[in-house]
Amino acid sequence: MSVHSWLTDRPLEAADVLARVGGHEDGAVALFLGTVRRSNAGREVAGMRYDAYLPMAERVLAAIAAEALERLGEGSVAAAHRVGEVQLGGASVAIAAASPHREEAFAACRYVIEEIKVRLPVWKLERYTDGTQAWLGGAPPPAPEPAEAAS
Amino acid sequence: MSVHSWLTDRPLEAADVLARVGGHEDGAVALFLGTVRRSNAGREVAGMRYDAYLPMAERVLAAIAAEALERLGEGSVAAAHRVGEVQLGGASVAIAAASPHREEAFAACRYVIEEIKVRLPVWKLERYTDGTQAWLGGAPPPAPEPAEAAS
Amino acid sequence: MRVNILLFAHYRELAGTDAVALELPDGATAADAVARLRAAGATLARIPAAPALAVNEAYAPLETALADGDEVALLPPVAGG
Amino acid sequence: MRVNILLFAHYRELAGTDAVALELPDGATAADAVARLRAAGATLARIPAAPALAVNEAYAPLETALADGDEVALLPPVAGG
Repeated sequence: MSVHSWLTDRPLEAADVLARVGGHEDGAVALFLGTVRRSNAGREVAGMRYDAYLPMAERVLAAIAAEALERLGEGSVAAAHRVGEVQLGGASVAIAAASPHREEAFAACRYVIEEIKVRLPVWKLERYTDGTQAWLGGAPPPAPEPAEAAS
Repeated sequence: MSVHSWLTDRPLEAADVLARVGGHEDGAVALFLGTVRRSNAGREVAGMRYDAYLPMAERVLAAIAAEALERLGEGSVAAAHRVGEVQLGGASVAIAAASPHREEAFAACRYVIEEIKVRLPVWKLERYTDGTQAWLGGAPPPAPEPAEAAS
Repeated sequence: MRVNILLFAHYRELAGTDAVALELPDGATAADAVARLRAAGATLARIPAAPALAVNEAYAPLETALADGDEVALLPPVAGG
Repeated sequence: MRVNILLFAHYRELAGTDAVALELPDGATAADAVARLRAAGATLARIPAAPALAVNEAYAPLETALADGDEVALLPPVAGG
């Protein structure tokens, strides 16, 4: 059982998370990569800038990965998210999960990406080929859980 | 849209299938790796030998990958399966799917691995640390589809 | 008491800064901090009256009572992944 | 007519070979080929009477009529992945 999570301003590769999961007790590894794509809502994208509330994002990503591992029961989870500029085709997020069983490995990856989308304090500034840019509308704010609420 | 599939007697890495999927129109890449694990049904595994009915397996894997791509609608799929000896921890199967959307990328990976398990004419000889070995019981034979039946 | 307001993404552009220190009366809530900030300028008023927020790096409701030294982050809808 | 029977995995071990050529009467089906093979030896009889099979590299039912030169593969339960 192991869990790793981090935010980074360096290019992110599948190998970065794959290297941190899997062992001889596991039979299945699932991976998810989110990449910057060319078109969004009809506009041509040149790249993306990810801003984060870094210390909180590190906490939240660690919590999400730990929750995924808890659901997994056995195995390992690694999750990394970019900050800074990501070029077209580059990975903004990389998630890997290893488990003795494939259903659980897929489910863990799904859990992490779905939670990232609603909870991780990260924002993206989409840059278009015409030189304009816009902050992307994101997920509605999560309802604070009692355990998370400040005292 | 692209689809790649192959069987190989060389070590298989995630990068082999990841390199064959994804483009600037895709925002999501999903990967599945099946690896040889240490214990199975209480016995300690040293490795596995995969035998295949090679020309048929190549046809069936190509068909499965093409079906996954068809379901995907847009994007790309790559699927590779090992033959020969695979050491503990080594990958026996690697599947990658890229799509504009993550649900579809995960679903395509799932489709390919589930179909491999019931249709691909491949068998595994499990080798144990005590020197014994056994052919693993597999999936019940698929009911031939009319389109596949020989005339 | 004195709290530090952090601003991100679109809110940061509206504020023209990434952080604002506010002096608030004892017993003030996060909602009071937001109201004070929104009253400080025309573009600041475009920050929603009830934004998502975090107090000391954890999501917290608007009615959270603040303490001296708290860090209150105003969070636009998140867009990770 | 003459057909070529291919054997894999456990069935190959039972047969002690990976291929057997069989001479069959015209009109023979895949089931007939399996029956002929199973009658040829004690360990061969341990191959199921109704195995999964492929004719010319495609899954096919037991009642498939064979033609001269056909390749009939007897397939133990598959175990890929």
